[in-house]
Amino acid sequence: MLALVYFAWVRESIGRDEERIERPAPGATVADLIAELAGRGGGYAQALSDPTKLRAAIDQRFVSLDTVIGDAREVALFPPVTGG
Amino acid sequence: MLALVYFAWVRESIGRDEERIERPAPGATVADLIAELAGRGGGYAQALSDPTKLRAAIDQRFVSLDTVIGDAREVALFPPVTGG
Amino acid sequence: MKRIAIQPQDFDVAAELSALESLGGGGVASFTGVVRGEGGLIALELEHYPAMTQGQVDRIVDEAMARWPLLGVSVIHRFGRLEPGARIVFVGTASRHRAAALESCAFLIDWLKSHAPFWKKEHFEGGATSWVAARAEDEAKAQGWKG
Amino acid sequence: MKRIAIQPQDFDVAAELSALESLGGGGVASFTGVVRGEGGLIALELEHYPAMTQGQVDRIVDEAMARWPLLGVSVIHRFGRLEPGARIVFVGTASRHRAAALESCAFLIDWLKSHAPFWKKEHFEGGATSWVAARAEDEAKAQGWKG
Repeated sequence: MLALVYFAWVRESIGRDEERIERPAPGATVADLIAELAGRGGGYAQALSDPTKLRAAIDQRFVSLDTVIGDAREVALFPPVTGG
Repeated sequence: MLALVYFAWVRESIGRDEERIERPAPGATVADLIAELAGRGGGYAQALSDPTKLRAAIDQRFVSLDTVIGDAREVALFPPVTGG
Repeated sequence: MKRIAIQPQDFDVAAELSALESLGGGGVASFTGVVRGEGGLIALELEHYPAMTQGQVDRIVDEAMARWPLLGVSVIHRFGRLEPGARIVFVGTASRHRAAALESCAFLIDWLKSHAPFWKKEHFEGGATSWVAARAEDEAKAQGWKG
Repeated sequence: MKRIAIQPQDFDVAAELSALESLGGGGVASFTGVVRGEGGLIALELEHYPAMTQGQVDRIVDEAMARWPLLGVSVIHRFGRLEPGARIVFVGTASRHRAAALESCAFLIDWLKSHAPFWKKEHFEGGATSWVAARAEDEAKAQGWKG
């Protein structure tokens, strides 16, 4: 299983802040995961249909969307950060 | 009369923090004044014989040593400042 | 000295500065961010990624300490609901060199803006809300420190 | 807000920062200089040119406020005998823009170093004293802000 966590308007659109899914195929990237989740329609499609608005972290490290998920335990999807 | 004020090691060498002197000749610069004072010898010579180590203000404004004293009321002589 | 706190509650700026002053460096710089109450804003809600935030800020602070000769760094970032006038973030740095203290302080706040996993939601009078969009300018500033 | 104080006594950094935070700008930067107690230093004696100091600092602050969009500036410079650990100088700036707050703070402390009429005399254990020499580096930094 792979843990997914969502933040900010990604979380609000999807309507949950975390979930667990079956591990994606070996070689799958974060972008592949996003496309698959967007295919669920509804809030997922609303939140995830435009990957240029999204950023991601794998196991609490920022990664680009073309990063292979590999044996990660947690993938986070969120908008660009606005700290400080 | 012209008021002179001294600070830091200039003041210490001269042994006083202020004095009043006859107005220098028209057209005299701060450098001319420094040379004249250094000519007094003793602490004056010690403090003022190397003008490259000195800075000046006329009526509470920094000036270069080639500035004409003109109708100034107060000339200050001191080392480069070390504030902050 | 390295102090990092990610917390909902306010903090004592004087105590943070005092700790940095006591390190003997001679120069302490700080930046404090405060909620602006403009355009009918009644509150800013800060969400963060708890499992990631501390580690990410820790790495940024380590990078600053490797890059400048710093004796101490203190970073505090609040989360939760903050009203206009409330402090959001504090960065304090201590060094023997005033330029190092000031530059590292600027570096840290720029990197927090674009690399700390926080998101801000604005709450306005009348109930409207809006997620603050990241500014390209902030990312450019953080990138400007590279190289 | 413009506040300038040239005084022998210590000051309340928290109160200064609080006043700047309350201006609504969102960003407050500060620099505090502290006496370092190195090489057997037991005290720093700061002499200044009272008739000139306030006016000179006032002009430097006006220049900063003309150059950056600042909502407030606070400059405090002490004189007299200060022991290691004592605060010497404080510069605080408030702006809507964090870069403006931080840059103007750096500008002000650089200019105070090379353009405020203060002189520092070091007192060491055993009675030796020494006037601090101006550093060419400080003058270069202040000149670097020109243009």
